[in-house]
Amino acid sequence: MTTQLCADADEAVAGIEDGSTVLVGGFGMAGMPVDLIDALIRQGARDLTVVSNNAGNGDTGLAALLAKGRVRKVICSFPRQADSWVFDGLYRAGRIELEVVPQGNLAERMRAAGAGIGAFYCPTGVGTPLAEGKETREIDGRTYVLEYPIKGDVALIGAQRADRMGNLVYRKTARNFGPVMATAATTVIAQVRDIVETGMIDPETVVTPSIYVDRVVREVPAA
Amino acid sequence: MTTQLCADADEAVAGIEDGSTVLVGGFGMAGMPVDLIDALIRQGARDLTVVSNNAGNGDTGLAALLAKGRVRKVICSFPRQADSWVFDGLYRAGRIELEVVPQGNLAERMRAAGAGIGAFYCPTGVGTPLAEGKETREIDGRTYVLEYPIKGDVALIGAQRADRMGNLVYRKTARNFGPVMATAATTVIAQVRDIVETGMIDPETVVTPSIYVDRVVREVPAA
Amino acid sequence: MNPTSHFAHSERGPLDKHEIAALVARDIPRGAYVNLGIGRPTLVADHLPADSGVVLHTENGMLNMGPAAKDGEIDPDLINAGKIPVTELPGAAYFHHADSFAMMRGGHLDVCVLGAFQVSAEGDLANWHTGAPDAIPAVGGAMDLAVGAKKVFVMMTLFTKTGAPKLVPRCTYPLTGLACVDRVYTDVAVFDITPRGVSVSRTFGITHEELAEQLQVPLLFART
Amino acid sequence: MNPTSHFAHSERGPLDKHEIAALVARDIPRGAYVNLGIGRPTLVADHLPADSGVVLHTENGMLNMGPAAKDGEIDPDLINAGKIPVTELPGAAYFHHADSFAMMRGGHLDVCVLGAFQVSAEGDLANWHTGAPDAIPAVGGAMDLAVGAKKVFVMMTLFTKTGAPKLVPRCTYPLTGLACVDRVYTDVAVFDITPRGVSVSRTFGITHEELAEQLQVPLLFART
Repeated sequence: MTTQLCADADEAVAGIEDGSTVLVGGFGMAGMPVDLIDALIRQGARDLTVVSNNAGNGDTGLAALLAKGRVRKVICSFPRQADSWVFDGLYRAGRIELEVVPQGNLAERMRAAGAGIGAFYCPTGVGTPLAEGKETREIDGRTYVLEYPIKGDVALIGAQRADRMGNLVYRKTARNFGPVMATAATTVIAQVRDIVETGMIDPETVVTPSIYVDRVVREVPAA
Repeated sequence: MTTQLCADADEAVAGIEDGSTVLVGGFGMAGMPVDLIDALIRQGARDLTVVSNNAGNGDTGLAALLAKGRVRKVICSFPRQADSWVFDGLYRAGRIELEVVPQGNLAERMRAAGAGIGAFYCPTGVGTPLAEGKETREIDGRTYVLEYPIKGDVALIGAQRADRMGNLVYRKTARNFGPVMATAATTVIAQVRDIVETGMIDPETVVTPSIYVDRVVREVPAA
Repeated sequence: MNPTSHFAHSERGPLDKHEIAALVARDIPRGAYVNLGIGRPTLVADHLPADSGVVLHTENGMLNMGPAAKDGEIDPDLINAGKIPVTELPGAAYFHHADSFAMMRGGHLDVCVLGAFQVSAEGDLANWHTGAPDAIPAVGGAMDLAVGAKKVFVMMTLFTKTGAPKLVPRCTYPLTGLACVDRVYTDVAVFDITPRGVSVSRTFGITHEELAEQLQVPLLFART
Repeated sequence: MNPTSHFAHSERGPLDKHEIAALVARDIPRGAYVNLGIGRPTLVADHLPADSGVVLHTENGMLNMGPAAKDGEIDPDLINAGKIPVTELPGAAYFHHADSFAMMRGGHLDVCVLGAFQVSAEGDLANWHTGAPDAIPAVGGAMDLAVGAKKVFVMMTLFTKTGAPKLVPRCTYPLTGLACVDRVYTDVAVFDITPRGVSVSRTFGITHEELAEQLQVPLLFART
């Protein structure tokens, strides 16, 4: 349905419900939807499951959301970092659940959710603690683990540019999880640096077609 | 490994072996690697399995390859067309095998081959003759069919432009199966309209990265 | 979806294919992403208002497909799923086949409109194979379309040329998809496939009694 | 792969990390597509000849990554898997995470170079978790890299700081991948994991006898 152009990030995140699964794009700071995360902190939804590559850095962004006790569970590939003290503290205090997923499985499980695939046999992690208890199968002499989709209620992603219709392009390695998460959530909210008239993005270069994008907001330029 | 720039289509298809599975791109004439198919006819490999959306039209291209008795089996979504008399005749004479696959499963099964996925549960075709005998499973209340990858020994695809390194871009709906097949075959051979210096394709717009492309040949312009 | 919960009856005779297409077009919400199957469903595009904001998908890798190309506009690289030359509208996007069918299978299209040989009372669809033993099977994207869209609309005549009903208790033709059809638009009536049964929302030149008599499917009639 | 089938011995002492990186770099074929893991493997890039044609992959979505960005070149949108600002070379391509890991998992990379805590005689790899009960688990792309590339090279010192061997009969640390390592480059020797067993192709400042004595893994020595 028609993509909504929002006046600000608060309008963009309106209506996110308690208990939602929120996919959060970005790898490092590249592609991180900072304005949307800050707006989600103000918005107040709690008991969230956050799916993202990391589990927050320093005291801002995801870390600030975690620090406010709003996140019940984190699904990510790499929670432990030099500056992940907020997550570390909550985890050691038993106040947050963690599901560690190999980075490629994280991407592929969201891809499966977006593509209507019920489950898939994946070679990654076979024989490791992360596959313990999971169903396995030998196919053509190789062992695979059965992996299930990760679907979001909401995706918060960062992109370079949108047209008014909601088509998105990204910039360099800030692309990362954005295009995958955009396919995997019921409501997809994109923070972009620039909004242009429909027709101003070359149709050959669209990375996330407008069908996946529900709301777009222009990010607040750094002061 | 380094992409080979070939002098002509005959050099490009050299070495294709008898018994190979050949993925052939194109949907209708858009993206059809006509020069490569003609060269494959000259090259002589036989006992081929051809994977393509259709099973040849008129008396040229794939139909000509079929007419020469070089194809043992066709895996496709839509063999029967107004001008598919060559395939029709062979099929009714029991001289060619046919595996009909829903179009999206054809694409997804090749995608799985390229992505190292061992098998996947797909909702398409459940309860239909095309899923007969296949394993099914109920996941979250929905029934899925287990589908296996389709891997090619060779892919013949058409693209718009290559750089000398082998990065490819396509044009409009001629993109179709090309990018998927390029991931799913051991040797990928691309026919392009134009070869440019490396660096002349914007890295944001590359559709098939050079890693997937083994050989490139410039197509012979229509007379 | 626009509700069609109240019953509408017209005294005039059966609709022609253009009128059915117009009826479908009126039920497509503004801004919807829609795939129109090959054949009659393509006619729906002609009846969408210019400002509908409806975005057409073609499964061979494009969103915001425009109308069929006119003589001077034909581009062999720009065709629809029926292999007809088409045009591109501002805001279009191209993608490859796996991405295009992921979009369908993943439930991202709002509406898909398909033709049918038969639809069952439970919404099973048969539209790819007549079941003739000597027919060469060919499915294309029919099964993918049937399972993918949020709403699947069928457009068909209610009876075959020999008078056999195409809305049936159970399909006798090979299936395309199970319990996938939401609404059936025909020349004489519009049917909703609901958990409670088949509900008739409109008729054209046929009475309830005649309709009920000619179909072997129990019918619910919406309140007049 | 360049063969290293004949045995080479050097009288000089153990290699430092730069020398190990240079050794790995020499074994990477011209034009190969390569992923260099975070940490020491990154050093390999410094030892590739300028005309090697080697194309570096970073799993956060890029091929033909260039060297680390210098001061004036830093672009926050252009980082590697270790989140270090990098540069782009002509012929680069960007893609999203699912496509990037499909590229890895699908076996399209020629070589992947990884660090390790332990490698077993069968080529099992342990490089993501020390097994410390209070450690917060974090795997990143390690397991995906381990199973994906055509050849997996490991770079490590052969012994821990306390002198325990890291090439072991069976890994005691939690595994990253099963039977995935092809070759192990260490400061004192290079080992090939083969179906016949662990084969030593080069040593640096250590004799066969010393090596065999310090490892609990049976070793094959290539012919001198």
